[in-house]
Amino acid sequence: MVIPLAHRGKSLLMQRNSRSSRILAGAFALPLIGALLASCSSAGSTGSSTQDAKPVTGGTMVYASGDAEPSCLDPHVGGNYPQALVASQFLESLFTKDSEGKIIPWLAEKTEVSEDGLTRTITLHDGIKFTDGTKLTAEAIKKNIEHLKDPNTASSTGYLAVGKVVRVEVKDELTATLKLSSPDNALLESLSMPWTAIESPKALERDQATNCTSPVGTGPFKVASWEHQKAVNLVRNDDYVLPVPNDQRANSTSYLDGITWRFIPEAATRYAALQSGEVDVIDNAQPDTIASAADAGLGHLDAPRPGSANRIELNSSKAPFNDQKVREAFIRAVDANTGVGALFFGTAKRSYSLLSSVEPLGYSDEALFGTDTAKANTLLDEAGWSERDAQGYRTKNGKRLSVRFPVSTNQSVPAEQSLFEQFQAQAKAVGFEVKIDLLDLSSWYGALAKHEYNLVSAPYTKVGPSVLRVLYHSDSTVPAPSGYFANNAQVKNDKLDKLLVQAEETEDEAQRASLYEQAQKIVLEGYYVLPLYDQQNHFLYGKNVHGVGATTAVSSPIYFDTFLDQ
Amino acid sequence: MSRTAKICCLLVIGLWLLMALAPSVLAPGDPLAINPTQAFAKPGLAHFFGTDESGRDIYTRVIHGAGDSLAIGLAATALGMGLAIVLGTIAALSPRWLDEIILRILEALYAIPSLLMALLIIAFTGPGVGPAIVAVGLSTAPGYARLVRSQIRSLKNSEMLEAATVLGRGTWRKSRNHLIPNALKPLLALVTLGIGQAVIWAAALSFLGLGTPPPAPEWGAMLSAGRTYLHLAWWMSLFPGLAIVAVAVSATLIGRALGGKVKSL
Amino acid sequence: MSEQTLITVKDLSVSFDGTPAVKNISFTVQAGKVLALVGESGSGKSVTARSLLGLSGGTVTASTLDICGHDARSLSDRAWQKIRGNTLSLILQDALMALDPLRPVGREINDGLKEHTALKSAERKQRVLEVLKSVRMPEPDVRAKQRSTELSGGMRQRALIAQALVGNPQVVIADEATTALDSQLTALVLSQLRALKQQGRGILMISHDLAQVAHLADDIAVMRHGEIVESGPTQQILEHPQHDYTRKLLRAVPSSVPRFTALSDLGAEETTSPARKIQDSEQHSPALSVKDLSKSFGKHLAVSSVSFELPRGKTLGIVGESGSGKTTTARMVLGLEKPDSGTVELLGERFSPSTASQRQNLREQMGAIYQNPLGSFDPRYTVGQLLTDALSRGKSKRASEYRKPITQLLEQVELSADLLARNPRELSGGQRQRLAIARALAPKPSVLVLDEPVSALDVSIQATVLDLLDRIQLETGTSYLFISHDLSVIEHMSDTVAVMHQGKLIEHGDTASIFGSPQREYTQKLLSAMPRLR
Amino acid sequence: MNTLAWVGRKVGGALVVLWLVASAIFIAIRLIPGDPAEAIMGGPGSQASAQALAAARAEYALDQPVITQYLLYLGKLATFDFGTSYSLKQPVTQVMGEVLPNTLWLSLMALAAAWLLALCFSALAMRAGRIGSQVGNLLEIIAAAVPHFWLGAVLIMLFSSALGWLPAVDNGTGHGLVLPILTLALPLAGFLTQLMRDSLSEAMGSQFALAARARGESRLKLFWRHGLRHAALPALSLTGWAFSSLLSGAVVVEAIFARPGLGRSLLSAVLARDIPMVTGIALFSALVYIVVMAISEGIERMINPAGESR
Repeated sequence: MVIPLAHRGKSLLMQRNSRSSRILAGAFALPLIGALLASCSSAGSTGSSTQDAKPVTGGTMVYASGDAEPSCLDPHVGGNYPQALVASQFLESLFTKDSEGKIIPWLAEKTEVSEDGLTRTITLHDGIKFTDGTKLTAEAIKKNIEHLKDPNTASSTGYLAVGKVVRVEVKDELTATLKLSSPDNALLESLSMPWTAIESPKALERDQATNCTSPVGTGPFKVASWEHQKAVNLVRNDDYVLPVPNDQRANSTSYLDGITWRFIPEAATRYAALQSGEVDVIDNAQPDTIASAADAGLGHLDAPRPGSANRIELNSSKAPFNDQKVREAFIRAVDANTGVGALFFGTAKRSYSLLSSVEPLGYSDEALFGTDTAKANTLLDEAGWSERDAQGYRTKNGKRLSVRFPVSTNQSVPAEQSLFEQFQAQAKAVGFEVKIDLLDLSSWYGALAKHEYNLVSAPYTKVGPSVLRVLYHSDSTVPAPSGYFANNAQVKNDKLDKLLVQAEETEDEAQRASLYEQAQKIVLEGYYVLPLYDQQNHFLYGKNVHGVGATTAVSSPIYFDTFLDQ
Repeated sequence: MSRTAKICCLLVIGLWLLMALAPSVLAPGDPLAINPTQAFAKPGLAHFFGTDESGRDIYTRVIHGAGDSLAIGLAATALGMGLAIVLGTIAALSPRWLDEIILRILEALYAIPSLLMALLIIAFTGPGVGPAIVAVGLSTAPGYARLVRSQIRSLKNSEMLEAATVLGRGTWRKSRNHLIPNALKPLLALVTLGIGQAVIWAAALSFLGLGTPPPAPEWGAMLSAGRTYLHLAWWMSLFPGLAIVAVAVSATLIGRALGGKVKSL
Repeated sequence: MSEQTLITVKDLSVSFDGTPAVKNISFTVQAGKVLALVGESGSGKSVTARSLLGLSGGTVTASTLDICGHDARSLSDRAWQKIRGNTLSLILQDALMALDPLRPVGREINDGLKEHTALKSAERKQRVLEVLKSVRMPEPDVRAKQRSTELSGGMRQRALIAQALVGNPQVVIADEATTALDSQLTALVLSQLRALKQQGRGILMISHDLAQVAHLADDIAVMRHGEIVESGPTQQILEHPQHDYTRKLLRAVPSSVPRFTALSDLGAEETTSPARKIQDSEQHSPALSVKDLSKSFGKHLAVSSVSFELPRGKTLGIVGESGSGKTTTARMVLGLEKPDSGTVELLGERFSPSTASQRQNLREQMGAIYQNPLGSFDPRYTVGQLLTDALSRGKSKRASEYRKPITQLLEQVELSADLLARNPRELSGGQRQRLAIARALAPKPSVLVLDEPVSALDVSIQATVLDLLDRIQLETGTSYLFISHDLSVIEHMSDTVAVMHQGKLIEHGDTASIFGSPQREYTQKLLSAMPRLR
Repeated sequence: MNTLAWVGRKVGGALVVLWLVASAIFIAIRLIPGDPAEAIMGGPGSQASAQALAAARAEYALDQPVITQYLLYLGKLATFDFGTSYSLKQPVTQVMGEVLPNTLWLSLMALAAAWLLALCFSALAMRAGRIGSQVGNLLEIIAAAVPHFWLGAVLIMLFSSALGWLPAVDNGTGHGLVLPILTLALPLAGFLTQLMRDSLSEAMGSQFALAARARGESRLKLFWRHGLRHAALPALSLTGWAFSSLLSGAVVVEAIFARPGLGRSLLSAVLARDIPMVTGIALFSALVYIVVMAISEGIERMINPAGESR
């Protein structure tokens, strides 16, 4: 299963690494670039007989996304995964990630950090141009980071990623220095994400509405037009320069003439369109269709996202989950394994970790999460929820053991919603009343901002273990002006805070790993979180599609190597 | 109405009522009981209509869903009809200028397609069963109101009422004995037709994720859940769909038997 | 004119699903002659006419069915289509219904030409105008572009005749072509038919009214229950009727039949005793007194300064064409329409203008009968409930409480008590009108306003209803305000007659003098157009 | 009523209706809890600064007195300025201009298809026997009762996935329109057939039909010359309703078949609380409804000048 992908990925990425190894002071062992990340994941890519096909130039690939159409194609604005998926085709980042999860330079040629960790110097490759003809220079780094930090940009993900960068200084045409407020060993990981991708400084000067419809980058494709609700039309960037040359590629431009990037929100329609050949690639593939896709001869790419695993967070700031016993009782009461198996048809592996399986520093502890109804009942009795009302729910002082669970229809796929319904039924057996509210995204954010939740599932995609600080540091319980906060479990633990800060600032890799492990143990053992599985990111593609597999640091596929049967 | 038609109508109404009020008679199981190991079972003897993704029995859910679906349909129709009777009667009996104003208001209500109206209301209130009922009720009201108005108007000038005047009946007795019952009669037929349509609309909202939240066995919501698995488990969407169609069809048939015409919708 | 036989029918039978509608009838239609088929509704007249066109829809058998040389027993669909409209054509009863309301009449006429000629479009248009001219349609080029609903009654009738004539047929079948038309229109249609006869065409005329066919028909065949009971030359049928049924039809024609002479009961020849229950009119005020009534709708003056008196126990007949203001007058008298000026007094007391509450106690003194009684019944009520409602003043619907008075009412109008549980929809036209009369009589009114009470009925049914009204007046002394466009009915029923024309009451006097020596030209014209037997 | 007066009356009535719709929406917006400025900045999920919120308030005149806002709002509407979409950051009229033709085209095609289907079925039913007509009757009722969202899914399953005859989504050849059109047209055709059959059989059994047959017209010509008009009339008078139900159906169908259009825009605008977009779509669809009504009434007047204008 893994072989075709590895094979396919090698061409581009082996090459990339041989160069970058020099730059990243011995930080990597294996020469596979981020694009190959997927190859080491459990499922990997299956299907079409890629190894036999000879690359052909030409043809327009039709891509069907199940996500909502972004309102802005510039991933600096807001910053969500659907934006990353499409932007990965026309924007590139300073850094990327290899198959081991190591960060390597991409648009950057090399980088170094000062001893105090407060000055990061980045040198760019020479000879790279944006698709509007502007040359990629250090000025671009400065403009892009300023763009991210400008409140009018309304950047969310990218803004947080460059939070410690105070200012950018241009040293020479290709060299910039980033001044940091405190050491940040996650900065390169942050700069490897599409949300901090580098856009043409000239294009950024246009008004936001225009930049949203046609962001200008250095990627293998460029935005030709955007027909709202219909498609984003991408065409080949004929002047594309691979930042890291690859001698196995005859030409350094993409095989495809272009990509028609469509939005088909109905899962069944999307799959039907793939089956009938109307589209070539679909994302957000439903578990049941993934299972049947192999029989239909369709290709499958499983590219779990980095950052957090999908998990349910228990709001520890209010009753009843302010009591660790009640939290453990809930976690012991539900049986995730059976549900995940049935609902995901073996396409998702159960996780017992806070972090995605692609994060090397993830720590896993299965023993904490075994289903044990008897223990759950005992724990609840101990916590004082010993009475039962007419409907069989537990009560304490006349108050029912009732928890609210707002579920976003945007964040949770149907299979996950079904899993939550199963939890609801299982939790009822030990006396929990779980009230599931299916909400659209803005109502869901509203419910979170008003703390109207006891349980919530809010996956967070970010490269590297520093996502832990975003999600579990007590600072993240302080809401932004809009009410948003990332620490949904409301974990407030001084020891944890210290571990997370320290882990981010240390230069020593081993120490970093150990600090993060301690931090993860605190969260897991405190039963703040019920891990479920990796953030699912499945793609299916037709028999005529070859060369699928390369991805960015956040596992969004790049179709630079992809070609179609003619 | 012929005798057989009457009996058939009563039987059908009885069946729906039984499903709505005492579903356990027909399906003793728990519509919410999950059994993940039995997920996606095909229809068969163990599960007449198969099971869904969590192993819930679809037959049980369809039967138990009748209550929710019909209640929404009834509530929405009652709301629409109540509003229609008030507006229609006022318009029919009031002077021309007021009649014109009410007519314009009705036209304004009518000018926004039903589902758009529902979405509008939901845009302002957020999703849920309540807004869905209000939305469906509001968007069906103008149609009914126009009928009430024209019904009362034509009755007001009918020979029947003139004959009653000539026989010396006062306004009150004329209204009570002739005007109101005769105006209401076609509405009764319309109400049954309307319930069928309201069930469909409410299901459409659930389908769009804006109506009844799962895991309640509302048919639209079941359909919505089932469509995800259309390729794998057709039965998940077939049976709730059939239930909606069956309600709408039997409502139409009963409405017709009562003398209703589709036209007036 | 040569005696050319155009249609020969021998032993024609038509049945529907095994039920015979026409049984073994035989007749011929000759060129330049008019054959009238007469009988009450359901006697099989129309079915006969339609089977001549191959449009009866039933099973047709005959030993001879010859239509202008075609054996109509074995014609293909296509051959039939060639004959229809071309060899023989049909004029139906109601021009409003017989012309497609959605198409200009010119195109309706044009269709016939399209079917039967190879004329070019322009030639056809020319021919349409010619035909319209030949039926004396005013402004034929304008009218051809209008739809039947936009035409006046007279023009509509002309258009209807034109569409039947455009194919220049040898035989014209006129199926109840004059029924329910007022006398002017009837005269118009009859004169058109006479013209056709003079052109040498054969005409088959179908009617329930002997008086209407009497002047035009050369021969009459009387039909009853699907059989021809008697046939022969018109003179012979009218003067020496052989069959009881023919005599019954003849007797039913009300024109020139004196008041209180029975029109219906065959055999009982005696005149009802003139022991009329009439109060001394000197002692009492008139039952109804109308002074200077006027009413206009917008610019249209519907009724202008109408005055009359209705003495107690007598009948005042108001006659006029449609649109002459009769009905508006009746509505003002009934207090359903507020007069612009003038007054209505009932039994010496002011009835209108007045408020509803002021006239409430007088209301029961005046009843009304309409042309279409069904429309005046609450559709939810049975016969029994209707009468109970009337007797209980709207307070009850339970017939059991009023069993006795209901029985009396039913007896009075000669209706069977079996009908009590029925809905009026299930009753025949005559029965409905009797029910309407019974309901109107329930409060024992002094005055009945009868607006075209018999114009929707066959002559024979009309006769029984008129007789009933006569008898009720004799027994109860109720005064009648009798409104009709039918002069013969007015002549038979009225003590005094008022003639209305364009909203004015132009002549007013006792029946004998109005019908004997009309003073106004309009009245004379009306009377000359009146079909009479005697 | 002459044509000019009729047109004048229609336009006047239309303006009143649009004003009512606009005012109702304005009032409704004021009644929503929460800060519209926050919705402008992308809802609670965004991280808008207080500064940005104030700027948004000023931009959308939310800091003015209500009556000023109302007049500004009406004034803008009068000049076809529906404002800028909160979520798309584009002028609403521009978005509408892009998506409206799709929805109109789809609805019109579906309307035409429904008419055609209904006419064919009505004509067939005329020839059918007792049992055939009963079966037809039931089929119509069932067709009319099938929800769009279900029908669409079933059609995709059948024709796209299983048989592979028709594409599930638009592929630029026009074949992609077939399934969405069918999904919209079938239920409507069920309704229309019920109506047309009644009036058709009434017309074909009428006196003027007999007269026409007696003139020598064949059954076919009778149907063509007379039956069709009479069958069309009640269906035509229902066009406004039918169109409005098609627009409703389009919301669902556009979602299922991934077609750009008014319905899909509305759905996403509703989810994003994008008030200018929602307002614009509501007014646009009201306008479309009014125009369609006027056109269908105009045609009705042409076919049947004697009929009442309303």
